[in-house]
Amino acid sequence: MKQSFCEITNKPLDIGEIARRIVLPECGATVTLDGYVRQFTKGRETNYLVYEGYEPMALKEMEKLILKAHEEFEIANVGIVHRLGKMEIGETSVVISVSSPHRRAAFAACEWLIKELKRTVPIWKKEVYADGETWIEGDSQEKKFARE
Amino acid sequence: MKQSFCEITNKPLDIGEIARRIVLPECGATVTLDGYVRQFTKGRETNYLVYEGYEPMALKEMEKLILKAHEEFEIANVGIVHRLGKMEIGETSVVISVSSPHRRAAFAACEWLIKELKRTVPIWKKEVYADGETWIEGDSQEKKFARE
Amino acid sequence: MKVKVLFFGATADSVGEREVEFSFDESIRAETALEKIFAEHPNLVKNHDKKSLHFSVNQEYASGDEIITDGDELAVFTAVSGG
Amino acid sequence: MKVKVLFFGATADSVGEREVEFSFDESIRAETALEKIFAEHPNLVKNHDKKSLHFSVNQEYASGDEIITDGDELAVFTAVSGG
Repeated sequence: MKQSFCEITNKPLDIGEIARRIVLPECGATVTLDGYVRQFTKGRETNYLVYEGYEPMALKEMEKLILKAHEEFEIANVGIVHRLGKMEIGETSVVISVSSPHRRAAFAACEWLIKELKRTVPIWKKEVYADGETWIEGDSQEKKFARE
Repeated sequence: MKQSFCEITNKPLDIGEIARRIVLPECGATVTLDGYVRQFTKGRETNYLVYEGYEPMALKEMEKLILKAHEEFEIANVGIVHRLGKMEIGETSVVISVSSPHRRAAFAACEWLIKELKRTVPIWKKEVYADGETWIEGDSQEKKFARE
Repeated sequence: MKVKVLFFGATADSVGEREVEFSFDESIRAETALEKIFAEHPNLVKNHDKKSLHFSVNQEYASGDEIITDGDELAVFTAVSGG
Repeated sequence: MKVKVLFFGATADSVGEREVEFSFDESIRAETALEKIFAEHPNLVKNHDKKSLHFSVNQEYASGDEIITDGDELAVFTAVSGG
């Protein structure tokens, strides 16, 4: 827990560096998700992506996820780094690393964290195509402002 | 599939390099397991580990796992690298990376691969303590030579 | 009293601004503040399904019942799509 | 006919060698070959539960029914513990 961290950056991500930063002597496994720009989404070709974030709130929401992950899973540390700005095909937009004494908890926590990050952390992605661009809207309804 | 690989080496492993080697334009996520030397196992302190392998057979068994993973999961590529020799606390002994268009399959395949690797790939680990050493015996019975 | 309202991504494109200042006479409920923002920036409800918009007060997701006071930071945005 | 028998980790320690050569008069079943190896290296069955030992022929896990012929590569080892 004490080495857990979350960061937002405009620079390219070094996944090995992030993964190794959370290794502790009592751990034996780190599971890392490396999310990057896919060339085709539903058959349409993407030229590049632009990520924008509400940075202070995004960091707060990431911190909440880290706290909750430590409550729910037997893990040692979590590192989450999200990159913002323009990213080319294959470039990493997000890295989530989870270390634990045993690998099972690390797999479960890492998968849970990316699912929750995509649902709650205020960051948006714009897909830029040869003939236009679209801000992608997530499918989360859960955090919707409650009206009617 | 065409960029999948398995290797055995005596050198330190660079998990970022392994993870990025299997990225393809049609992929969006890579899940990487980094397995390393834990200081305490069942309360006993380990000074360092020594891994030994039956190299040609280990590579064959890893290739079988890669083929099977491609049959069972919707994944793009797999990279497996196991290090042999002496390893200090925190040093990486094995890296398994799986890339896929969508992350779910990559998580499932990576977790399956490490479980199967520990069951079938002929590599053994010796734990060296302050006051002795032990070759660790796996708990797999499944591949046992069938007698009686 | 004055509050700051932030827009991101699609809502920033709809409003044509990333940040606006809003004045209210007295403390109001978040839901009421949001309706005032919609009235001032009709493109928000023209370009987006109202129900699909998310709203935060001081960098926390808002339920609508929060009381908005001077200096608060509000934001209106579409469902997040990071990762 | 001659075959090579390899030992690793704990079985190499028990036998005191990593590789030995074995001669048979004629092709035999893998299970029979294994019993001859046990007879020649009694520490294998002294230090290990026979049932816990694994056996390979030409770098494939063996069932015991394989026919061993000249030049084959056998190996005897404990349950694997890599990863």
